[in-house]
Amino acid sequence: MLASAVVDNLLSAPVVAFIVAATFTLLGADVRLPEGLYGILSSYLLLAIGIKGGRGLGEATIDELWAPLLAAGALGVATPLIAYVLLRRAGRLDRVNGAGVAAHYGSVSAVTYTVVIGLLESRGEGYEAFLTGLLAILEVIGIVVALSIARSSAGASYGEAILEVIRGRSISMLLAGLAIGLVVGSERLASVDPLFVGLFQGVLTLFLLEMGVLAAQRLRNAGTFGLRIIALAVVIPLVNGLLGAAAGAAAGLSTGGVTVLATLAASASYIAAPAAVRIALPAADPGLSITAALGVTFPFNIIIGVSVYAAYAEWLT
Amino acid sequence: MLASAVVDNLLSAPVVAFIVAATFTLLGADVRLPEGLYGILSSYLLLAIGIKGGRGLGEATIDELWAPLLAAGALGVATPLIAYVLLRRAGRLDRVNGAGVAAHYGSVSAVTYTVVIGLLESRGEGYEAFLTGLLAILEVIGIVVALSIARSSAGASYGEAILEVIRGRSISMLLAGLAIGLVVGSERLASVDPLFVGLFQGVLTLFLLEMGVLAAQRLRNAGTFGLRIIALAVVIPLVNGLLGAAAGAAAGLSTGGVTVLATLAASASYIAAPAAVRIALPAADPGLSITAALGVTFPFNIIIGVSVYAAYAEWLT
Amino acid sequence: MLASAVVDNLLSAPVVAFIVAATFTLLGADVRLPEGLYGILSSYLLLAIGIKGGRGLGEATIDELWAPLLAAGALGVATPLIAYVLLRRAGRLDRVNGAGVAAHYGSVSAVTYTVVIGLLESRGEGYEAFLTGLLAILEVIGIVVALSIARSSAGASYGEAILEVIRGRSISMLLAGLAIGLVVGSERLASVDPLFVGLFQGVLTLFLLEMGVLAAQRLRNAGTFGLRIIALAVVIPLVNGLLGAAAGAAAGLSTGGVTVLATLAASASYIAAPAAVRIALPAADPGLSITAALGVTFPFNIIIGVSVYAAYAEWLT
Amino acid sequence: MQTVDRHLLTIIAESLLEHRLIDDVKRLGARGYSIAQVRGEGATGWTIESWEGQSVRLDTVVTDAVADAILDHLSAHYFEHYAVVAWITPVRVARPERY
Amino acid sequence: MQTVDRHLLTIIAESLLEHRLIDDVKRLGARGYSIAQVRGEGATGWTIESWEGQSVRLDTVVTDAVADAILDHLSAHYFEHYAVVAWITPVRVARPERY
Amino acid sequence: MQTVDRHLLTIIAESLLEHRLIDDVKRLGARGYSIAQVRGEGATGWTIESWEGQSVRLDTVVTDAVADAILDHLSAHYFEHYAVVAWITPVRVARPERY
Ligand SMILES: Nc1ncnc2c1ncn2[C@@H]1O[C@H](COP(=O)(O)O)[C@@H](O)[C@H]1O
Ligand SMILES: Nc1ncnc2c1ncn2[C@@H]1O[C@H](COP(=O)(O)O)[C@@H](O)[C@H]1O
Ligand SMILES: Nc1ncnc2c1ncn2[C@@H]1O[C@H](COP(=O)(O)O)[C@@H](O)[C@H]1O
Ligand code: NA
Ligand code: NA
Ligand code: NA
Repeated sequence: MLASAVVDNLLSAPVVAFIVAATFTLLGADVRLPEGLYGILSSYLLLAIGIKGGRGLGEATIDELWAPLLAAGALGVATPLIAYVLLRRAGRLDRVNGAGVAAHYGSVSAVTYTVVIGLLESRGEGYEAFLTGLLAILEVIGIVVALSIARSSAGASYGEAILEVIRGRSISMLLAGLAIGLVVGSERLASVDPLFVGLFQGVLTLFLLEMGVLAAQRLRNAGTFGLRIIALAVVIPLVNGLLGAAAGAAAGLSTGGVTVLATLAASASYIAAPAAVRIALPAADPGLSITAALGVTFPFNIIIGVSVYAAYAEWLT
Repeated sequence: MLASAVVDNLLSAPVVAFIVAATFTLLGADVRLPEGLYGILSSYLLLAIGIKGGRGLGEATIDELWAPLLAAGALGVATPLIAYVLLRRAGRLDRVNGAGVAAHYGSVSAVTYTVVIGLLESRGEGYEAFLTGLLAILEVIGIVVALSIARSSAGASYGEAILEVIRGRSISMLLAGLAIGLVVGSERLASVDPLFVGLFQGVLTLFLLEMGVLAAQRLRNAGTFGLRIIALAVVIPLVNGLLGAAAGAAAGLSTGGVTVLATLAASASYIAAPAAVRIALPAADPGLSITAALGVTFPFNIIIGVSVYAAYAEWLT
Repeated sequence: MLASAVVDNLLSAPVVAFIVAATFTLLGADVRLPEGLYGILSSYLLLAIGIKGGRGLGEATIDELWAPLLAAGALGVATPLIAYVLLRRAGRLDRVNGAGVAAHYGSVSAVTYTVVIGLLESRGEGYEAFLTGLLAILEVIGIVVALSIARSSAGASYGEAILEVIRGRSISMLLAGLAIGLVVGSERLASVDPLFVGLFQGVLTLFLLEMGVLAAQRLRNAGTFGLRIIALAVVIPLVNGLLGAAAGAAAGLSTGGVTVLATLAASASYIAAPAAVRIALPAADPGLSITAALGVTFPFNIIIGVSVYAAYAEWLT
Repeated sequence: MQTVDRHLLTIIAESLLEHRLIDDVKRLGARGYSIAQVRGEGATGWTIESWEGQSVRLDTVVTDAVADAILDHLSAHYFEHYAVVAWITPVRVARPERY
Repeated sequence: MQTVDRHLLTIIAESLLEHRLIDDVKRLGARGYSIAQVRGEGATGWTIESWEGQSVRLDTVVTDAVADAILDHLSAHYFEHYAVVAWITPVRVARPERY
Repeated sequence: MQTVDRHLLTIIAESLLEHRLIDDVKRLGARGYSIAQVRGEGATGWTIESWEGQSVRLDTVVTDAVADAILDHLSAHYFEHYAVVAWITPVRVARPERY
């Protein structure tokens, strides 16, 4: 089961594109997409994910929603704290850098989310469509909690940082998509499906090509930060993913839904969190977080992690 | 009938995207698409509209064409004059600003056109496909007429302004599309339909998301220009739309065709006209025109107006 | 046969777009796509071509591959040499400029390749899918050979120029696509087909619209370089195309495959070669090569040439 | 390296004026120029970073006399009605014959 | 053309700071500014041309006093923790009342 | 604010040279640089705003000696065959140790 999930995921076009791009980059070949495309692709993905989630939300009842919502809230608090403790103890980071990196692990990665969704769909496994809504919530809480740890040192810019996250493009696009999906409804959305559904996997493949380049560039620097941090960038997602699976199972989600929630808990943000941390904790080293979250955790999650979280889910439901 | 058209239009993906984006923007959230995408989307829309029109034109006979052509010519002259008179009398604008704003209302908005087409198609209502050709004609005449009013003050740059409109990207793209559609023909166009037809509504949705942001930004400034101008930005389209419907009916167009022509007459340009007016009438305040055309008339038209013009058409045919 | 191929090709959407854009540009109308789109479209095309080729390569056996590979190698050596001799003798260019222009004719144009593929597919004619792999090989060899001619004068930057070609975006994207297509395989690629297959002809049409503008701009300058060069920009492809057809027939390719190889041999690079020549032979006039390759050979090939090469193939197989 | 004094004239203007400004500076004696995309705010109430296009920044290295002539021209034709700003910086260049 | 001396303050900063810098220079007396996209390298080990956004270049023509005030502010609030670089160039402008 | 005099060297070059120029200026002593996209016209008949890529503008604040060394290098290696233009502006900076 785990092996077959690993293979299914490993051979999917987006993941292969990621690996090919990372390999090419490490070999010195230039496969960067033209400037400007990165922003376009990520906006598209966030909107498309949002629309899909809004569609799902429209069909969900309050009864189905409250337990997963509670689970997401709890994960939003627990995952950055776990990351913080591990980073301070095992990673020997100081308070500011510990909190800074923890904010990345407390928040989530929308692209990792889309990879796990792709895996589930290719395996014909269902999941609760409203989970996308939790994506937006989890993205914020984890950052707030982590920044609160170092709050005293942060001063006036704390509130500003939170606002930056909430109003920033990453969450706003997701919420705009949710609103559009919810209001327009499945039937009327059919006219835009060729763009937002039909092209989704293709655009994700292009995006992961670019991410492969960026991750490889980060990975090259990883050496400077020491083995401890690299190891933690694998351990933290495995721990948080297990917690996420447990929370999802407790909330009564389906096996697919548990896989998704586990992946969200395990994933690390590299869009919303860096900006927020840079504002609230300017003394934190941004290279450290990005290298861990983007250079190590992100590849680990999309290549191997998602299959592990699927196994967690299998086991717990 | 009117109520159901309003609902059909209001709940379509493009219009919902527009409203969501405007709301988010007014609330301070950032849903702007990345820089550069605006130009890409608008070029795509102009080309795709053109191709569609060229296809339609290829199937039309001269007999069908002359009356609508005449109607369009008459509207090109009448609508900017009506706008000018209203803006000077009721709006108390001076000659230069009156002519400047009138040029916007004399010209047309291609995006408003696509919204009404979308409404007709979602309701299964036919229309004369060659009307797109009139789009290009109407876009130019209205500007020429309005600038002529203030011509004496314009001097040497008058001709330059007209050339700017005709050679500018907005009309050139539309005409290039018309030429491609006409020459290639329906059958051979099948290979490019996935791009130019399949994705059309989706791209329009993205585009209206961006337009929602821009309109909201303009709307915020509307206060500075006074209530008179805001009111006229609703009255002028209602008047010009009625005239357009009458002209369309007189020209023997179908109900759908009348709706389209009425919408064109009612719509205000915010791409070709601003550039032309800026060149020919530098003393005119560009903020005034853009706020009226983009901040008030455009939202009014795509949210409510098109349904009113459909009702006009229903009534007159 | 030839006449019908000419018409089929001439009326295809991409070629019509090219001609319309060139005409508009010569008339002074602006149909340039927004800045930034050029790079996006060309990256897409290279990737999509690569993926398609990788898919084909995955289904080919070594037995089928070796002869065409040998043929491609021979063409990579012969075509730049033929171009060089013609340019020096008939074109009266000096050694450096002769080698510089020859590098463009020794290398290949991926877009010309896609046009011939489009023609074959619209005519329902098969071809060996693995030929895309040869595209990458031919792209490099021809440049290497041509630069070697002027090597002594090039000095240290020779190696740098070759590296620039191999690592540059043009070849890297193609190879990345090949790798993705090969590893993911036809079945799993279905999820990304709407993007990479469905939109292909449409994107090519957009791209050729832009190329029409660029070619027209170059064509305008063509006068400065004299009639000899313009004539050679038509003669060289006709000669090299014939050689390519002969090599393809000798390698046992199908009629479609021979057409493709002939077209590759006839086509001139305007992406990889200019950059390489600029580095290795800075004294060569870049305007000369680009005007010949992009202003004359490219339009000639996509409008008429491909049909001639199809006739060559018909005749030799 | 031997250098001579020249003037760098920098013009920021709404992008609509791009072609006209290029013609102007060439006609008034500039032998080259560079253009970049910028956005900004200034005295014009209406931000010229319009929703349609950005502003352009034109830099041209010229002689003292040419710089003055262009500035005079800007002042006569654009300063009143258009969003245009310009400044002159003293610079040193090699190859005096080129500017 | 009659010109007066002013100072051009150029700031290069990670794009995250864009809005804050705009607020700062306006509050400290700048009457206009222009912003362009740039990328680069400097003392910060981590290239600020991050994978997310580029850096911004802010140019503002101001009086001597305002240039100094802004530079002081940058030094107090950004120089330590952010990738920010700034320099001042002497320039001449027409229309002194605008800067 | 205490400032010291430095030189701003601005180079405009066809984008092909970007990587080489970056290596050059760093090797010759620049501690940082900024790059922007530009387009333009100059002495080269063939507009370097080629259809493929635009030109780049590289700005680097350096000491007098470094500015001269880079200018010498440009003159020796690029001025003849490539579309390259450069000028030097006097500037003032805080934090002298950084440049
Ligand atoms: N003091 C200034 N320093 C730098 N750029 C300026 C300044 N004032 C205006 N600008 C630029 O010039 C454009 C037009 O300015 P204005 O004509 O003052 O509206 C603005 O959008 C800015 O990009
Ligand atoms: N000496 C310099 N000259 C020009 N730009 C510089 C210089 N040093 C740094 N920069 C720019 O300022 C940004 C931040 O620099 P830093 O704070 O030194 O990392 C860099 O990414 C460059 O874009
Ligand atoms: N006088 C000038 N002032 C500003 N930029 C220039 C000047 N001359 C040339 N350039 C820029 O440098 C590039 C190369 O110039 P050139 O080597 O003269 O062709 C041009 O494309 C312009 O972008
Ligand atoms: Na997480
Ligand atoms: Na109108
Ligand atoms: Na060739």
